[in-house]
Amino acid sequence: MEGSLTSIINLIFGPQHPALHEPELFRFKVEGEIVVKAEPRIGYVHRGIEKLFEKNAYIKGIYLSERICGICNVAHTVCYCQAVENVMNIEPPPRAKYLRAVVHELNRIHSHLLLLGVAAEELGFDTLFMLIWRDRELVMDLIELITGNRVMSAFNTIGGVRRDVNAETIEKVLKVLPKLEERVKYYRKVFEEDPTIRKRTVDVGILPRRDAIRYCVVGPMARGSAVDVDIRRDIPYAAYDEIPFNVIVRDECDVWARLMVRVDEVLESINIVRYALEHLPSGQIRLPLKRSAPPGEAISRVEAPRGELLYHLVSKGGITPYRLKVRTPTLANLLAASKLFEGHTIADIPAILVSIDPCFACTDRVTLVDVKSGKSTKVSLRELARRGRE
Amino acid sequence: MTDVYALKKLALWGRLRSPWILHFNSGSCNACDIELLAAITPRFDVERFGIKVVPSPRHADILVVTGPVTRQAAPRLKRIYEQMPNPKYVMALGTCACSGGIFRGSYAVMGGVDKVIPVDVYVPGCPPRPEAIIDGIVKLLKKMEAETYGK
Amino acid sequence: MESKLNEKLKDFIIESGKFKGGSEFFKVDRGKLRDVFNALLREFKGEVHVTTITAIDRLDEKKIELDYEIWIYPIKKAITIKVDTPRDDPKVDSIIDLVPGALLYELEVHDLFGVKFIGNSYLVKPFIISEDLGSATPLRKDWRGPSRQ
Amino acid sequence: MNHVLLLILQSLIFPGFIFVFFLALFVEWFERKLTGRMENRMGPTYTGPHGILQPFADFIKLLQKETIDVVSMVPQVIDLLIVLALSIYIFCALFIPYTGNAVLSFRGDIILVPLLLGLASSFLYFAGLLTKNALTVIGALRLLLQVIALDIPMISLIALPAIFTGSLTIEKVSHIMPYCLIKQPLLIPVWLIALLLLAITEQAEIERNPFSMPHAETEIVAGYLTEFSGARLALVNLARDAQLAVTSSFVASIFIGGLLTSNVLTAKVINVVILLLETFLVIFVATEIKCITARLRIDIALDFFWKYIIPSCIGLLLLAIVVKVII
Repeated sequence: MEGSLTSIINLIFGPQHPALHEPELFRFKVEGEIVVKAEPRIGYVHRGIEKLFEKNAYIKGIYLSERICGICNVAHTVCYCQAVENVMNIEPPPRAKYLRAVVHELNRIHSHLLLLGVAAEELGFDTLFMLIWRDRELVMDLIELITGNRVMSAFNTIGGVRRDVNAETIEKVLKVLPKLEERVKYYRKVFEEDPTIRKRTVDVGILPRRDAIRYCVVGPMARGSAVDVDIRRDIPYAAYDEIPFNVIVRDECDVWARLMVRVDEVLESINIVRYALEHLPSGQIRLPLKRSAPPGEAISRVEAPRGELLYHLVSKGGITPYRLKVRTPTLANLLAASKLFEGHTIADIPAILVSIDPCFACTDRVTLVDVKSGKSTKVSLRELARRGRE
Repeated sequence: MTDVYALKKLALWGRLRSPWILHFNSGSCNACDIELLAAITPRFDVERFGIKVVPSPRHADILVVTGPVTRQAAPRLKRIYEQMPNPKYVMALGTCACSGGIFRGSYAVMGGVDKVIPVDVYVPGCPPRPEAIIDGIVKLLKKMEAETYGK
Repeated sequence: MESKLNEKLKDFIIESGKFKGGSEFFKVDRGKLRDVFNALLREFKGEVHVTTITAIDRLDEKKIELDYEIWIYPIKKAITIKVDTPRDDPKVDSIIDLVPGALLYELEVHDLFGVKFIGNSYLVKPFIISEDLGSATPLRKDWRGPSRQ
Repeated sequence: MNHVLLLILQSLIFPGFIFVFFLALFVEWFERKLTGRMENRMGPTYTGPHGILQPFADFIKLLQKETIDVVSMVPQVIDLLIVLALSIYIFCALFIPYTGNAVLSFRGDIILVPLLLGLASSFLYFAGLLTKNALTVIGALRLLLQVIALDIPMISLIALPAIFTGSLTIEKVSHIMPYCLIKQPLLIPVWLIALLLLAITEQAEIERNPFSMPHAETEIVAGYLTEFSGARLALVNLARDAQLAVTSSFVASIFIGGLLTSNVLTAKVINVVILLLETFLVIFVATEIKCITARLRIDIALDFFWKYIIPSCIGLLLLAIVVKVII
């Protein structure tokens, strides 16, 4: 009865919307303030990268993989290089592995801080956003110091890394880390205690563990739902088998838990960077480059900031891959996310959206072009979810 | 006569001192986007110059486009450009937005932003540093100034 | 653990091996895909994660290979289930009722390779592909790009 | 005749249009600068000394921009509503005793002014509503809910100074408020609690965090502002700044007050300075609160208002009456 009286408004988020820093479209059907249906529409950032990989030589692929996603670019290059190294049967030297871990973790810190800042902004807490981003600049400086660029690191290469660090650099990095740690601990306190943040995030967007497994979510989203999974520990790559660290798992299953997992992971990452730099083995940083690869298949998995990243490389010999499949974490989280929106209010949309840390640049690397987006090509994910449960 | 001139000068002053930007991602990898966002944060703080990132195309003076234009984003980009009130300017941020960059030749990418809408200033870089973004805006303001005095 | 998995799946496995770099794969018959997943889900109490479905267009063998990349939580192990399907009429059983999380991957493979998933009623073409490309399958090897205007 | 001319001059220049115009722009600068400093930024810096001319530059620029009429709009009505809202704010400024004497003043204006302020902001929302954008509709709905919840606490809080001083005229209240407190120290605790509640209620009244839901940027773009452009946007922005300025002045004059009653010119100048300082104190507090909180959800905010703020406001009112009777 009530449903027939209240009008349903179609609310469209995007592709240009302040809550989405990327052009994706979400179609929400809202009744009053309550979301009754959410339909994501991906594909705005699709650039046909998987096809491009097939045209480009292995060495060019590094730069292409880096540009799948600018935020987690190191995870992409690590994953790509590992896949190619596996096919080529080469093993990077230990120093390179440690350096990879260092830059990978710095990248994770920058990505998580970015997300936490954006989360604060979405919740309307601009001061926190500005302060977190101010302190993120410390990490950006470190990344620049080690790799030579703020964002695109171009650090990894097939068979090792491209730049070495010297004692002076290590000292500089180790000097900045305590400063960063202190700030992150402060933000942890803010996220833990601030009443307005807690009001907006606790018990919002609950994804129970069972659903998290059924909908195949990955990364901090899974770990926030008590799913104990971390590729760094489970299938160690780079130097992670030698570096001690904890996997953060929380069982609150809500938006707040997902944010807290990220805060704690930043602290873990700081420790990893510190450990790796203090125990950096000596030796060369890369092997001589091979141009072509023998036939073969390899799978490489990496724990990107947003979750498990998978590259599946098929080589038929020669200098270009036969097929390279990339599965990025956001695509895995999208289905569960669109289910989370239902029953929440419009004000919760940004909070939930930000808790999955959407990176559509990643998601769309495979999917295709679309000219008329308003068409009836959307699938109702709610129906799908319901069907899946039956 | 001098009054008109003074008014014109005041008008130009207002425009130069208050460039409001709207950000549109037409298929970027997020690197340029985060650098643009970093430009409004404390270390770079473009609000000092009166630059403000606005949420709605109706409020904006400068459209900052990042990323190569994908086929799917192209009509949207055009529509957003049309929604902006005159006088409006476009800034192509990053190598991809300037020329299509590394994605040039892909079946899903149209190329640079200038394939779809007219561009006033190009800021190359992958991604451009926040300083470069500020410099790009300054160049655009100089262009505005030259346009006014040229007429 | 490995032997246990082999044991459990031995009725279905046609071929098994290892990728370069370590992880294991099992090739199974196309018709038995759902049985494999049922067995896995039963064995591990539903804690099976489908990471993705990789489709590989093997043009010279005239088949499309689907690789179900699977992560098993209880034993923390990644495996790959390979299924072949003919290129001209690619069809395979859908698993979304068993693992709902596989939905987007099925849609993606359907869109890009034209593989039909029997039992998945949400397959729309084009899903994310543009209207003007229509029934194109752009990641197939013999697809030559959109016709030039 | 002279009287009428004076009134026209006053409503045009001081404390009317010109004064409100510059006060509003200055208030915007003050708020932006303060927010910037709170966020560890500089805020506007280069447009004029310390960026003080920034809002003026924004205004000038917006005036020159094209004003787009969306197909669904009724531009004439929207413009009318915006101009009406702006004139109401200026009209309200005439009731505020900037010099110690208000231009207009009658018994009961302490009730009229908040009413008019509420009316003006609803005019702005109606203007937004007329653009027929899904987002503006949601923004307007949220405002409506907020206004309903806000009325009772606002009125009961405003009644407090009136009860304290026994007067219903803003001018008179602003003169005797502090002396009233000094004479009857029992009222001071009541007054302090009232200030606390006022700080919360005013955040909602001026739609700042944690009650900025009606134009929450990350949720509904810019709420009712979304479709406005050019000169229309300039006027709406001005009206919003005027709202902040006039509301703060009003609150400052009745809750702090302390203006001199003398008719000498120096006393008048001192009064202007005092009241403006008090106004900026109010804005300062409001901005600080805005900077240290996240935005609440509308249902949480309403819950908060109905459950805590409204009962405590009414309770405080009763308490004030009791205290007053005892004294």
